[in-house]
Amino acid sequence: MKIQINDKLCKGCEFCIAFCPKKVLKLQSERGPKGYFIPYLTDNDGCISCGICATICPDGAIEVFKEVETDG
Amino acid sequence: MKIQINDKLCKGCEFCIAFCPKKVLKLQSERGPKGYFIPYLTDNDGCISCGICATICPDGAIEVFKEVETDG
Amino acid sequence: MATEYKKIYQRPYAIMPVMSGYCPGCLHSLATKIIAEAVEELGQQENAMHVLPVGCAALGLLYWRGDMVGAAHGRAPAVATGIKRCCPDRLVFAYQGDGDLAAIGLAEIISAANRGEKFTVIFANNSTYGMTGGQMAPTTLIGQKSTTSVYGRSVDEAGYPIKMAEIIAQLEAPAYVARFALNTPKGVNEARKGIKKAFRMQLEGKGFTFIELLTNCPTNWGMSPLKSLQYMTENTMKYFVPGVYKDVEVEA
Amino acid sequence: MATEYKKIYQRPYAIMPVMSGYCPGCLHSLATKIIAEAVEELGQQENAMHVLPVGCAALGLLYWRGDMVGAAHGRAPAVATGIKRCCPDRLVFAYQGDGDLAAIGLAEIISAANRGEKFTVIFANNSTYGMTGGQMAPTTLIGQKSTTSVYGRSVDEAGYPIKMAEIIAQLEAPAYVARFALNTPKGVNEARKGIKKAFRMQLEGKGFTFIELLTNCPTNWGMSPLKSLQYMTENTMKYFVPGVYKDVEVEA
Amino acid sequence: MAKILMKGCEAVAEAAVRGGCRFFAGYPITPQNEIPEYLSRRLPEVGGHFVQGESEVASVNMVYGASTMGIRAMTSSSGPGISLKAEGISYLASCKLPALIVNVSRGGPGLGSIQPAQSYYLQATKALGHGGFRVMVFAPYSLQEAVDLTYEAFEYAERDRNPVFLLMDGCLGAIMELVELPEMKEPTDENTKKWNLSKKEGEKRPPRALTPIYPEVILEMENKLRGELYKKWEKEDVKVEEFMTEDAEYIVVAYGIAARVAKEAVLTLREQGCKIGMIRPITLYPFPKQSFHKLDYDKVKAIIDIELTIPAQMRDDIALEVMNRAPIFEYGRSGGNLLDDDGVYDAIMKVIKEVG
Amino acid sequence: MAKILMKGCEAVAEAAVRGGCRFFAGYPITPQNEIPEYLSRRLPEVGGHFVQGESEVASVNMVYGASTMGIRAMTSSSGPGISLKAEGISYLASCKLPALIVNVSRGGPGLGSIQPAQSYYLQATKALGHGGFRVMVFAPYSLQEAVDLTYEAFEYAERDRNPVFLLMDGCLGAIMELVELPEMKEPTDENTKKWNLSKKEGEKRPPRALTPIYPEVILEMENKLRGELYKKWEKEDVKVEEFMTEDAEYIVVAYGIAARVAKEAVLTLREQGCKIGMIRPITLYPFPKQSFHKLDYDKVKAIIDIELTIPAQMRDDIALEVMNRAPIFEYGRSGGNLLDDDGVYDAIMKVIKEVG
Amino acid sequence: MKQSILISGSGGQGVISAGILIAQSAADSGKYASFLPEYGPEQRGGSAKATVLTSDTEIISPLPKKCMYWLCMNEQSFKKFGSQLKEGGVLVYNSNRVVSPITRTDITAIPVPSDQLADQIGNPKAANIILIGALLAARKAIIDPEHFLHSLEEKFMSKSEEIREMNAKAFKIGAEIGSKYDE
Amino acid sequence: MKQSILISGSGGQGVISAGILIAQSAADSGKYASFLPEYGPEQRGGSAKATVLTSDTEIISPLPKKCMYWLCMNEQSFKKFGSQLKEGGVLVYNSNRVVSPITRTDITAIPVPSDQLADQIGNPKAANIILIGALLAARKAIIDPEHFLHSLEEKFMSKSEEIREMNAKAFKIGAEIGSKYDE
Ligand SMILES: Cc1ncc(C[n+]2csc(CCOP(=O)(O)OP(=O)(O)O)c2C)c(N)n1
Ligand SMILES: Cc1ncc(C[n+]2csc(CCOP(=O)(O)OP(=O)(O)O)c2C)c(N)n1
Ligand code: SF4
Ligand code: SF4
Ligand code: SF4
Ligand code: SF4
Ligand code: SF4
Ligand code: SF4
Ligand SMILES: [Mg+2]
Ligand SMILES: [Mg+2]
Repeated sequence: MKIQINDKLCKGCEFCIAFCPKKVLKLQSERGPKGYFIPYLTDNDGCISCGICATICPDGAIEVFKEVETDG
Repeated sequence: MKIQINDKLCKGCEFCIAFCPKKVLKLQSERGPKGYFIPYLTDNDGCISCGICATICPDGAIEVFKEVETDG
Repeated sequence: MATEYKKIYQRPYAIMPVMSGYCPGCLHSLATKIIAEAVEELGQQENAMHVLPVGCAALGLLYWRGDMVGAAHGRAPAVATGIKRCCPDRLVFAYQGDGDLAAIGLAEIISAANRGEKFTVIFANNSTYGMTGGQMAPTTLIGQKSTTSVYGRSVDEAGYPIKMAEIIAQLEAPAYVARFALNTPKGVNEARKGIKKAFRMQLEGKGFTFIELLTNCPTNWGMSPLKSLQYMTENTMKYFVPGVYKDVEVEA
Repeated sequence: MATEYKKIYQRPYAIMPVMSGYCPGCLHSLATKIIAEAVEELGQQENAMHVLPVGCAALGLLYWRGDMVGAAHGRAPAVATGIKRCCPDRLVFAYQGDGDLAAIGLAEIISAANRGEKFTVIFANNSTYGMTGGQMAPTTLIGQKSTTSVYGRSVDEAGYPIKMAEIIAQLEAPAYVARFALNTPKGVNEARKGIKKAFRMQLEGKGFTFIELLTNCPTNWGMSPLKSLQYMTENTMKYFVPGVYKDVEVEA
Repeated sequence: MAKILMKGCEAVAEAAVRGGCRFFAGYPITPQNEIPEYLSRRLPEVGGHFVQGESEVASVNMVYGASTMGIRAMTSSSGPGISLKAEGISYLASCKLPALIVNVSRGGPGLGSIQPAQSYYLQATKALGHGGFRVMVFAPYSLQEAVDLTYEAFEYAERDRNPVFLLMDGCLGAIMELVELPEMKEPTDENTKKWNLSKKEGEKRPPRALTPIYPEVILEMENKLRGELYKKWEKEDVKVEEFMTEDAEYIVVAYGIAARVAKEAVLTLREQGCKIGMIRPITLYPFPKQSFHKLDYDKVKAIIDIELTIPAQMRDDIALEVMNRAPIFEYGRSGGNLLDDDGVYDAIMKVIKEVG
Repeated sequence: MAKILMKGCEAVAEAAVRGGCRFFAGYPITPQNEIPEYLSRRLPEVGGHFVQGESEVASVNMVYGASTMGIRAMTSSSGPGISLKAEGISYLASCKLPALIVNVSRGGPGLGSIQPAQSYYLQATKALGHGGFRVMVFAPYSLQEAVDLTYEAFEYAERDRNPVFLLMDGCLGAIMELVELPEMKEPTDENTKKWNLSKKEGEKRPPRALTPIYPEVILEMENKLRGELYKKWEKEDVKVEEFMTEDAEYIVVAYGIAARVAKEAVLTLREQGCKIGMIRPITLYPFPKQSFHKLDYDKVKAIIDIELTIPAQMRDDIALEVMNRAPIFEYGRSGGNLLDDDGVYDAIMKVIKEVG
Repeated sequence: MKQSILISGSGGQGVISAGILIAQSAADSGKYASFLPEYGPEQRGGSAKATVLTSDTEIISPLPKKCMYWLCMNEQSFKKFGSQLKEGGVLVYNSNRVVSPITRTDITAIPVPSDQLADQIGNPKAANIILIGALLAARKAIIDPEHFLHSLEEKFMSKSEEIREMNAKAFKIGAEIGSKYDE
Repeated sequence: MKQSILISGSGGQGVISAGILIAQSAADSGKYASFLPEYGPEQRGGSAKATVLTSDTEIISPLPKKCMYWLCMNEQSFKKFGSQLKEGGVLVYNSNRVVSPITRTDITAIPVPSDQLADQIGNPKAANIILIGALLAARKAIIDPEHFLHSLEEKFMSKSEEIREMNAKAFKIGAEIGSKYDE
């Protein structure tokens, strides 16, 4: 997945969802371990690894990855 | 006299002397009752009752008078 | 040829790997994160000295990773003065809320700025006393409600919101004074760069640096986190205009 | 026809008919005199409420004739706030020195100005702590010697002299902010007019008014009274430029 | 009037208004925020003035200003904020200005904890600031008492021309319980008109000054008068509850919230046949010395000082009266940890076992 | 080293520098101005730092900052300024930071008088701020003692991780007399390196925090430890002069300048055959309790508390130890009026006549 | 009769308002009541605790060591205050957040998935009322549930019809669960 | 021998510096010395007072009720401290400012027109040294005048030759008057 959201850090503020230019984030319907609703990536391919969600995430809950071609 | 300097209020700062446009003020050579040298008007006619000395006198020690013609 | 994932963004090291104590959507949390990033980008993790305020940001004690001092309410600039004078090589920065800096600590911030103390102050302006439950701050907007101005701040009773960046910028000594808003990714990026610049200038001994960050307080504003960002755009930023208010590097 | 003398100037009634406690040539004495004149010109002797500071001007207690309150060091604007809010019809003015207003009382003066409290502050700036024997004040000029800066104030250690009129003028709420120098008869006359205007505006409820008076301290400057006036022209006034910095009546 | 359920801070704020308070200046600090919050709404309704000061320092000086005009004025804070008011309180005392200062106390020192504690006893009773002045310190243990003392406070302050200090522990500030509110008093400057600086419309009188500057001779005289005033308080103004002390072999001493917890323990122990009683200072200063002098030390086996603070702060005041006639023990919690019924009961039982 | 004639404040300032002080922040106030003035010149000479704070509040917090870095730091003030430092001193105690605080005292309360007085005893010994913390209070009576105590002060402060308070009355601050200055100590952070936040060039260590925030359990524990520390002081760190007390029928108790005047009277009275002695607390806190316990109360007819303040402030501390075994009298002046040999002599004679 | 109720959770979960509601309702019915909150420095997420006492006679100590009833809203406070419930007491807990097993056998434990239920009725803030409903239905002696519903209605008088209905609904959902434990 | 000297005048008249000069000079000659100033809030014009003690043994109290010698520089302080001069003591006073008649007969009073004399030598600030000169010449036991002159020279070492000479001159003018009262 191009982004990973740490459900022990996320507080469900929805900033990432609001600012994702590709609108590929959505809240889960069940609460996470701390009682907050955590977003998830609805469409890995749609994500452009732009990192905007991570930038605006107040709680540093998001890690962003880029697809790279390897030889392996 | 066109000005009167109260020797119980004056502290001998010499401001009046320095700013008098007519240079008609001078320090007395003896100390006044509070130990300060008090200015005096050297030339009543030279004084133009402009009040500048009184304006700058920090201690309100100067009263200014104007000559007026009366009938009496 | 296979596809692999390479990590291109991760949480900075200088904040602990735990959930912060701030409310959901509180921009104190974000401010802390970008400060940590700026510290790391300059390789200053070991050298940084964080002066914490009294206010919600005191929760940084459990969040920040690095040397820290807690200052009495409003006195962070005085505490930082003592530290920086004794240890001029440390990267010293004070973080203060608006109650802390613009009310009780007004004398300390202006005096430190005016003396040109060579540290950085980061000022989180959320227009309220967050930690104590949302009383009117000197930065509360006209008409904005608070627990001590239930009908909204009135000019007649309380005057106008105080513009700290502008006041500090007007002093002779400060080297860099800027205001950023943390309610958009763009603002966040600019703020991080601004903080980094302030830190760099501090390390170069250029003088006092001051960063005002417009933040929120969803809890005491009584809004959802997202709503609070919108409120900032529509109100806060109109009055507290972001921008660089002083920069001796540009002037020179 | 005979010639008689008609009194055209006399000492105002609102100062006592005794020698003031100030040093010879101290402009605190002059400032007090012109304030008394302004009060009388407005017929406010009965209505005036004088808030005294801690500093040499506290000697006003034995000099001023009228209702008086002595405030703790730096807190005159807070004390005046309590008074004016409770008695809005009184002509309330605080008189403060530069240590009082620009150092320890910085938070109080800026906050009162920013709230737009409807009283007048008269600020006697003599670039030193007079009463305590001439220590460096925030207003001490660069290079000016004091008992805590024996080689002269250095920018590196202490920053620049703080310009209070400019800072206050930049706030939204104040109605009238001006600086005058008391070292010439012209300056004195302008100052008296400025004070009177500030008082009138206060009585009309126009808002916070602030008068900075450049004064001297021959004793601690280590100069004769006359020399101190010259020093002001050559140094003080170059840095602290007299003028009207804000006037809502003109702007309107 | 009916009893209503009220929050501690709000009840005190309302009682102040009903006692004639028309000016408040204060600064936020937990656990007293409900006082300024309440008064920011309430004072304007009665023609009074609320100012949120830029700091505790400014606030107490605003109160000083208001008080010079004969207005009943008050401020409130907690620990760190009270320390910041120290200079201002000393000025109030020095200028002989009445005022009400409320301290809703928390754990200390320093920033301490925002949880309730009774860690300000020494500061309140010995030195609210520099210069050796004293103030009456009221320490209510129920909301009703808090309300009644607040209501009376201005009368004392004006009578003595001295600030009055209301020391409520955080529990009392935060608690909700039933109170009956007193009638609204119309504000009057009857007690202060001889010296206050206010002027009625068109009134003419000789100028007056209220300043902290006194020539040496007068200052010495004023200090002597202060000393006499404090002695008079001890004779005439002590408030104390002596609870089941007549036949007591064990005397618990406690005030405020600690006294409530302790009273529960005393009742339990009495049920169990133990001869135990309690002295509860309501005025911490003047301290209820007589209550200790009255005790029958042939009977009293131990005195137990129970405070919500560590180390104990009231102990020396007790010892000064007990004068070695009975051993003194202490029990407390601190740092925001609370006393509770069982803990206090156990602590007392431990003493009883030890003393026999 | 030879004795030289020095001004009180300057001697103390120099002693601080020699004791390793490298940071001073303060604000002008009479009668302590010579301390900042002297240090503004002196500290830069030894690589130290002088900052003229914008206020007493700022100054004590600058000291707090410097102290976190393991630098020996000090501030000084008088009465109103010490009150303003109350919060900061409480923070120093709470964060366990060493520092030296000098109070050159004047008359109070309020603005009071700039003349010497001993009106801060209660504040210094009972409550320099909120929260029930205590500090060691040194009260020298000669310049030499002031110098020696100042020189040692940082060692105590660092040993206990607690501020130390030097209470000099205005007379001692202003007096010039002969002193021998101690050797210059090289500043070291030997005692503080375990916790201070400084870093040597390139040093790596885990992050450290010094903050006033403690979880409840820890805060309670810290408060218990504080209580134990204070008890330890009483056992180990009391400084006192017992002067001709062995056979004394009259005991004068006085400290600082009052003790000098009183000693003169004691000497005169001894010459006249009167069995009189003096207990002179040098540490006001811890109070020299043992000195009172050691007295032979079969002999002692009266205790006379002489202080340069009215009402007396030390009396209760004396009474707490004397425990009714002898009557206590008090004599003092206040408001900037000074004690003098004859006045004190007469006051003692009056007691002697009264007691018989 | 003296009743003691401990309420615990994290800031923002409605611990305080639950306590006030119960105390006010008791007072409305002519009883003595006291309510004492304790909270940490955080505005949200920190721990919050409150103690409510009701009694027919004046309340002396508002600080009992142990309470007879406990509304527990989260795991953290569950771990912290476990020992403060009296033997024979009743624990009503938010089973969505309290995940530790209930090991005490000397008490009645009533699991209520209050977060989930509150979400279901579209009012996450009403989770506390659900728990109150469960408690009062299980132990009617504390306050008559009908009486409480009445106080609830009064309290929110100024709020919209919708909110008032939502609250009543929340109470009833909880009461339904609690009533199964009625003794 | 123990010597006590009271010096009084108004701020700015050199009360303090006179006291320090005497104390320093005593210390230079191997004696114990103490100097204690007291002044009012005004920087100028207020009252100033200082007490100097010198002794061959350690000085206990620096606050004698009365002194043996008194340098009095103005009328105000003359009125205030009149009772603080011991019987048999010596009063040296500035007769330009002390205008009240000297009524005590149990003392030696030495009038010195020190303002005028100082003005005459063109150094109004040296009036205090003139008074010292008069006292020390009248009572050599306090400090040997020669020794004092030496200390004075040392003290102003860093100042111009002119100032030093002026001081010496002032001292001598005073001494001339004082020597007439030498016992
Ligand atoms: C001297 C003092 N006064 C008041 C307080 C109470 N207090 C704690 S945090 C705070 C202010 C919080 O406001 P702000 O600085 O704006 O920070 P925020 O919580 O909004 O980030 C106050 C007044 C205190 N701890 N110390
Ligand atoms: C809280 C406090 N700090 C310090 C002082 C000492 N003090 C008396 S006057 C003064 C300042 C005088 O300076 P300024 O305000 O400039 O007045 P000036 O005498 O120069 O007119 C100070 C610091 C005090 N009285 N109270
Ligand atoms: S990386 Fe960009 S596109 Fe992908 S989820 Fe985050 S914001 Fe959306
Ligand atoms: S921005 Fe961060 S904290 Fe907010 S919902 Fe997204 S991941 Fe969670
Ligand atoms: S009135 Fe004018 S001319 Fe006359 S003395 Fe004064 S300044 Fe000179
Ligand atoms: S200006 Fe006034 S005080 Fe100064 S010398 Fe002239 S009259 Fe005297
Ligand atoms: S109360 Fe406000 S400022 Fe404080 S953490 Fe919560 S949202 Fe942030
Ligand atoms: S010390 Fe300075 S400011 Fe004070 S009265 Fe003298 S000259 Fe004026
Ligand atoms: Mg804020
Ligand atoms: Mg000044």
